[in-house]
Amino acid sequence: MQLTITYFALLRDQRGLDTETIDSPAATPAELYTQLAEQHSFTLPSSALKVAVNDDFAHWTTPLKDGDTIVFIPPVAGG
Amino acid sequence: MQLTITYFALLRDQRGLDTETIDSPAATPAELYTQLAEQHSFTLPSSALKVAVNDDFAHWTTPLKDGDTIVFIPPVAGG
Amino acid sequence: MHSPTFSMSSTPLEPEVLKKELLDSHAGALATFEGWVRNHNEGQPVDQLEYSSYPQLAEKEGQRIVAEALERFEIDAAIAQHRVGLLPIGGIAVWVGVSAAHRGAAFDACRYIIEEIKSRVPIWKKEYYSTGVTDWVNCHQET
Amino acid sequence: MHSPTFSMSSTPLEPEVLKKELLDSHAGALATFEGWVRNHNEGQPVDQLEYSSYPQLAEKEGQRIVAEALERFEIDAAIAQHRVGLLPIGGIAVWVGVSAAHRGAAFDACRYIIEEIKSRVPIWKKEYYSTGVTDWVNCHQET
Repeated sequence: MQLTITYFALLRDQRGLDTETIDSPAATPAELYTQLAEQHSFTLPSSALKVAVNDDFAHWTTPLKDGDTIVFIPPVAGG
Repeated sequence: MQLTITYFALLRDQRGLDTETIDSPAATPAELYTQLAEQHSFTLPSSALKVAVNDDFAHWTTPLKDGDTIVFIPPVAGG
Repeated sequence: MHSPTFSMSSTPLEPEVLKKELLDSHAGALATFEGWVRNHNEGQPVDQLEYSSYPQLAEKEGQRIVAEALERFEIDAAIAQHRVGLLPIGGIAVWVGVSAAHRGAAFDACRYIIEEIKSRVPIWKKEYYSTGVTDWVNCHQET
Repeated sequence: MHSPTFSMSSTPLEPEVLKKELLDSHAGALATFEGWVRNHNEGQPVDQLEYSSYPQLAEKEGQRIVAEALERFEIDAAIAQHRVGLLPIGGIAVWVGVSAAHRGAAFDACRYIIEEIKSRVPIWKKEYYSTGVTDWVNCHQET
């Protein structure tokens, strides 16, 4: 399954790139984050993140589809 | 006893002048207002007013002294 | 901490100028309140509005209010200014600005100041209705 | 009632321009909030600050927040704008303005909007300390 991941803030720094399209067997954002965190040594636990699929908030257990764009959202700090 | 009374807002309209100095036997602002209200048909009851003596808030029962300046303060409406 | 500042102005208020006085590199939050002349009150169309004050006591009481806010809330500075004279619809009648390190205190103090101004400062409002009638707000007579 | 308005800006915010959009002869009260870049955070001197956002979702979520405020409170209009990019000390990071017939609703809605922006809108803050170190606020690592 082709998935596009876009990174922001600390995750972008830790991944070293803005966006990537990968082939992944992950069925949910939760599985995908576990895989990526291990691969790239992300320091933020998933409990500190929110997730967006196709530019809207989603659940960690939302089933992913081929072609989805996923964003893991680090703790926000606007204002 | 010489007392100066300055009028504002509705009381100024009803008295028809800004300020006057009168000779009055009134021992307190309460007595003075009763006298003036009767004389000039003021419509506001003293319960709706506050009183200032010599440019600071005072009690209705504060003893008046010769030369005092008294202001009866109609309900405020700033802002 | 700045000195408490409350003043009456007989010329149009200038929020940008007042705000600059609050700008302080320590502060992170600015809460402001502006009161504008509305085009109606209790259903009656209003053409313009006149504020008058008892100047000696108004400035004194206003400054007490700002001093109270500086004491009660964790704020850096506060400024309040109230207009007197004839104001058109949309004119600014009152401006309050509070700067603080954190937004909660800025909001609380700003609200405190405007509430207290409205209930304690000797300022009166005369409304000029489209019908030609005028009225002192809050001084309705029984007759 | 105006349409909900939330936007991100990569150029300096202009409170006076935003405020004019809220000016409406019906409204009597305007509550505003400005967040400025502070020269310190948790005791560390800060030189400048960089805001970045997830633009597609940030605008969408911000507009939802303003729409919620228009629904929950008796207000006439609300505008919020958040800066992105590199900001100097004293720069305006966020501006929120709410106009209403009565001040209570204006304050409540203004506070609601800024609280929700801070907790829900995907915007991140990177601080540049005088020591040369940088840090993503709220992303402290355990290591």
